Amino acid sequence: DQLADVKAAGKLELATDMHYAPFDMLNNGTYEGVTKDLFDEVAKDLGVTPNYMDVPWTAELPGLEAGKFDMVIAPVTITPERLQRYTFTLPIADATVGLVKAASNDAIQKPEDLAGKNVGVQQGTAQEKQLQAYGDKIGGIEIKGYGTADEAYADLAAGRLDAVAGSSPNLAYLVKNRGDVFAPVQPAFGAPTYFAWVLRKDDASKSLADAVNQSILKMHEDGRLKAIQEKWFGAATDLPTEVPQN
Amino acid sequence: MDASAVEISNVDKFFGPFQALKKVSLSIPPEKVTCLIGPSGSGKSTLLRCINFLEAYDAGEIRIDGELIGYESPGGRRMPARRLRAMRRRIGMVFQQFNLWPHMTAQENVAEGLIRVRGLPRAEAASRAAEALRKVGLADKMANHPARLSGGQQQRVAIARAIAMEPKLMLFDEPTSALDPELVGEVLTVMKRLAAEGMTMVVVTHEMGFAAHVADQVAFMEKGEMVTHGTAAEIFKGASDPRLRSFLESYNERNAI
Amino acid sequence: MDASAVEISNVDKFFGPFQALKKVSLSIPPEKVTCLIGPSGSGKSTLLRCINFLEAYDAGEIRIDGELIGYESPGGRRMPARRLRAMRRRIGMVFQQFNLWPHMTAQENVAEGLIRVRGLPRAEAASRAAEALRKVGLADKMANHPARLSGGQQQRVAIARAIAMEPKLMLFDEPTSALDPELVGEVLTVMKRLAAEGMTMVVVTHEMGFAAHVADQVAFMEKGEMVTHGTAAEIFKGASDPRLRSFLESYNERNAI
Amino acid sequence: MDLSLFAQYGPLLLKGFGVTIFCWLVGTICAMALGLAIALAERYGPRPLRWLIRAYIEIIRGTPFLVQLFLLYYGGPLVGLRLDALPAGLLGLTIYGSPYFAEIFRSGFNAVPVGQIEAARAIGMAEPTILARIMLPVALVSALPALVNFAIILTKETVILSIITVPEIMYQVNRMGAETFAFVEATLALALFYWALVEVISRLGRRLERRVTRFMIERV
Amino acid sequence: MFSTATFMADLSTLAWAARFTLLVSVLGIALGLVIGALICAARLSRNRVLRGFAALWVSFLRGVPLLVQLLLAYYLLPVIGIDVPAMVAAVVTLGICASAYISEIWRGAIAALPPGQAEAAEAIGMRPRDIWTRILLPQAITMSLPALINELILLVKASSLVSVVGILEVTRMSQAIAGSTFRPLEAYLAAGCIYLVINLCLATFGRVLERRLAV
Ligand SMILES: Nc1ncnc2c1ncn2[C@@H]1O[C@H](COP(=O)(O)OP(=O)(O)OP(=O)(O)O)[C@@H](O)[C@H]1O
Ligand SMILES: Nc1ncnc2c1ncn2[C@@H]1O[C@H](COP(=O)(O)OP(=O)(O)OP(=O)(O)O)[C@@H](O)[C@H]1O
Ligand SMILES: [Mg+2]
Ligand SMILES: [Mg+2]
Repeated sequence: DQLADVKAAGKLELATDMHYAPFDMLNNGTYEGVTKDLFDEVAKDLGVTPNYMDVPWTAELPGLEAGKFDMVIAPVTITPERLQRYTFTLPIADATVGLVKAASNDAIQKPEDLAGKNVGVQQGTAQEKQLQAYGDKIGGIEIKGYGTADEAYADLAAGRLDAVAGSSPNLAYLVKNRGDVFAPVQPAFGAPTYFAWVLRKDDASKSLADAVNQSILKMHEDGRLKAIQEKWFGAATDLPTEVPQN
Repeated sequence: MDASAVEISNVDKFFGPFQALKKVSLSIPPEKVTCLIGPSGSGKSTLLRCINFLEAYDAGEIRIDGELIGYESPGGRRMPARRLRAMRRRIGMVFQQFNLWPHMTAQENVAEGLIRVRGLPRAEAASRAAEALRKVGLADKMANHPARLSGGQQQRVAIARAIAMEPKLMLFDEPTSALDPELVGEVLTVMKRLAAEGMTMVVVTHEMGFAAHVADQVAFMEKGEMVTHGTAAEIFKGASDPRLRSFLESYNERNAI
Repeated sequence: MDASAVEISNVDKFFGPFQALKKVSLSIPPEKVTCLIGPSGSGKSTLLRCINFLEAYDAGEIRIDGELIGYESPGGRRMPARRLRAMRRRIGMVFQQFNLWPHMTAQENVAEGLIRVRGLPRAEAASRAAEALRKVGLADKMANHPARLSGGQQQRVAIARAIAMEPKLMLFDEPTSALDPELVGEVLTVMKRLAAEGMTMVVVTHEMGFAAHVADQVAFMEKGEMVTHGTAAEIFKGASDPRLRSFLESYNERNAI
Repeated sequence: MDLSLFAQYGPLLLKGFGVTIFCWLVGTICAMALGLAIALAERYGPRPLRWLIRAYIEIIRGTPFLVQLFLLYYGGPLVGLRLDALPAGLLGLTIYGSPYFAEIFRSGFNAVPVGQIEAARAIGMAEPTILARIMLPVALVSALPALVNFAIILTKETVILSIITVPEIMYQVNRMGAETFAFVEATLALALFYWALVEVISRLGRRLERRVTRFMIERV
Repeated sequence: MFSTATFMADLSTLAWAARFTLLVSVLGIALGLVIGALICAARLSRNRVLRGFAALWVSFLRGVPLLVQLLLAYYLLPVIGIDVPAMVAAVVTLGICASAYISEIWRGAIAALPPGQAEAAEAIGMRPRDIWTRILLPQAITMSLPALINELILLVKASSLVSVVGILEVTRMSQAIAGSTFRPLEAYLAAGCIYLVINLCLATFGRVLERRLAV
């Protein structure tokens, strides 16, 4: 039973990819962001000390399966396929697709203007799938996949792309920081999707997942969740209180 | 038992299809100088290299002080490296191409074996090396690397390196080829002294004058065969073998200046 | 003008602080054999290497057929590589350490220069190389790489390689050190023929008998200095210089077998 | 382990292999040629050129390929250099590999005994001929294992091309991993591919080695 | 566009992360040199088994990407009960991987040595260990120093891969900075500078050594 083990050890081993602002980032070598604020609270509720480890995304899920950490707290978009392989916690943030363009580009005013244009996206993400679907709807978008969102932003700045699609919170933070270069394309499109945390899909993990979910629910109720959202995103969005299955 | 320092019997050596030694036999008496003479390519260097098993012979036997070298038994498996090493410690060699270690100075070249093989302390090895180099007239070149030595100087370092190890059996492959007449005389003196002190020597040489002066026994090889051997006098004065005679004639023609 | 094939005047050569050549002067007559003799380390090889400018001399002049080698003017800038190369094409050299090219067979070693420098077609170069090797008795070793040749065989390849280029001036650095008496005699014959055909030769040698037989002029060096020079008879019979006399004595003592 | 994934992603992965092999081949050949040119320029060039080359070697060799490629592809447009992903990747590989090859060639030339070069000079052979006929063949004996080493390292550096969206193997493996979360399977596919590629290269290397050392006597 | 202030800030942050890069690469290099020498000796030994083992070692370690080796060492070995701290896994994996490349470089250099070098040592009965450490390796190292320094520099840069076991070294840190400041050019340039400094030290050391060892 993982919860019992964790409580006995008094600490939680947590893996995250610390360059996904504003969720996880390193500021002068110190870890901070939405995830940390949230999980600090969760850990308090559980009565254990969190140990945050910076692990590249590709190593996180294998490491989780190898038992090197208890949880992956990098925000992962919930999708039906992924639900078959892992246990997800309750949503911790909105992951709906948004778009940014170069601030100097006046040709694009709304998502529909992107028909036939080059749009970058982090490859293999839920956002990519939605962008594809959207492209089919408006008559074709040239989609270019990147290893990480950072490279897509860099290519947008370099002028090879007309826009970049990504999760709304991430893009909002980008625009907040580099408004000189990037501007949002409103409104967002696609079905609402959510970020959550990931555990192993076995019976032993269930207890820990439940405990974490309890804690998230508590934060829903006492307003801590809202406060953290406002701190980082400037506004709060409503999140479902059970794990969405699609 | 066997009184020979080295007993070579029926040794064959092949390089691929080419037979470099053909049933070579020779007894090398202890504490004496044996000179190997013969035309270029006759297998002298190869035979010398078989004696300390740098070249593995293909058939026959070579015994050092009665002990078979290289193999467990005649025609058997290779002997363990450790035992081969122990035998080689009693054998010194001066190579035709010198084979000095280019990354060491003359002094270090000589001291290296004393330190690593004889286990002498560094300081003592260095002073013995200096002494050995002084004897061959290289007192002022001890700190030179081989690349900064003349041909004859390199050859003298090679000689000093071998002699400093004080082996019981010494193999010289043309030890005077790069030396001027004065030095040849000195090397000759050194050899006579070493022989008197009890060292057995096998010397490959092209200088018949040198062989005549230094050798107790002379062996003549041709085309991988041991043609004849005998005392220096027998070989140089009363040569009966026609091949040996024609070999020597060309020398006698020219040796007077 | 100057009738010398090589005119060496006041040449100095330093290796760092060590002076290997001290104001060396020597005229080398054309179509004659000049032998350089002297103790080991006296600077013979260095002088030879200065003649084809493999070693840059520090002061003095060396002229080949009246043309200064290596420098634009005495003490001036280096001459262009192209002109140096053109001069070297007329000069052949046999090295003390042979310096064969290890990745080429004996035949290829000889043919290489004919193809690349003389511009002969491959087939002709190969047949000339084979011919040259046959002359030095290596007909059956033409396909061997140097690592598979005996010392004397390597030296003969080096000689064949130099002679095949048909230079006007040939520099030999101890061309017979690894050769047996029979071969020494043959090389001597070859040299005499080449001289008769008009080649100028400079030969460093330790074999006084050889020098006495082949040399038109003999020059004696010691400690980087040109001590004396003259005809073979003058040097070997009527030696007046005490250093030369003591040098030769040790040879005469031993040369008879 | 889910083997059906390989059926699903197989064609994509194979395409990635193809791109990787293409990039590696072109990049290695160009880098080797440039490296040889650099080594020669450093050996024979005038002094100021030698300093320039030294600086080039140390700067390119001293910085990660990731950084170079990022600057070239994403930073290039800022200074007016706009390249497509593939040409940028090939150019990047060539530049990145050249100093390493240059140093390996320098190493190899060091190992050629001067006497052999002098023997060629003494008969008036021109320097380019000496290089081609004497120095390179002899240098290869010592340098070939290092050349093969670095060619193998370059096969792995090509994965960095994925950051500029060249659809090579890593790019496809990342895609497979991201879409299915089957990182273990994807990594396994990557490892198998590399082992096969490297094995082929090493075998070729050994065969070449036997050729260039033919003239030596074996002592075992 | 380019922000010098960000660049300088990044530089100071990265300088701090450089200690991990340094630690991992220095220890990895030391280990790689020692194991590399042993593997090279095994590869050239008369013993068939040793030779086969060394060949397999080189083939495996060159064949499998370092990234995969690290993942294996850290995430898969625990499955069979070998669980080591990240730092140890990183250093050992890096050193072992480097040994394969280093041994090949030395093998080439030793192949080019005249056989007489070793023979002269064998003839006086020197032990193989001394022949290696006193005669063969010194010459091989001198001869192949530029290629060896190449390899060590590559090792320093390859140390960036140890981030997969959770060590926050320079490259990883620069990616983190790029991800939070959205100024990747500055971050990567700064990372490039840090590597350049480390590698320049290595290269200079190599050149000095080269000049020293030249005879
Ligand atoms: N590794 C080898 N492979 C093939 N043939 C070889 C090899 N080593 C030597 N030989 C041949 O064996 C014969 C004997 O060589 P060896 O070196 O013993 O001659 P040598 O009597 O010492 O001659 P020299 O007086 O010229 O040194 C030569 O014909 C040579 O070509
Ligand atoms: N590169 C060098 N650096 C320093 N000293 C050198 C160098 N080359 C030669 N020497 C020294 O110069 C002197 C002359 O050398 P050289 O090779 O000309 O002698 P040599 O007359 O040919 O002797 P030998 O008959 O022994 O070949 C020797 O004392 C040697 O130590
Ligand atoms: Mg011989
Ligand atoms: Mg000399």
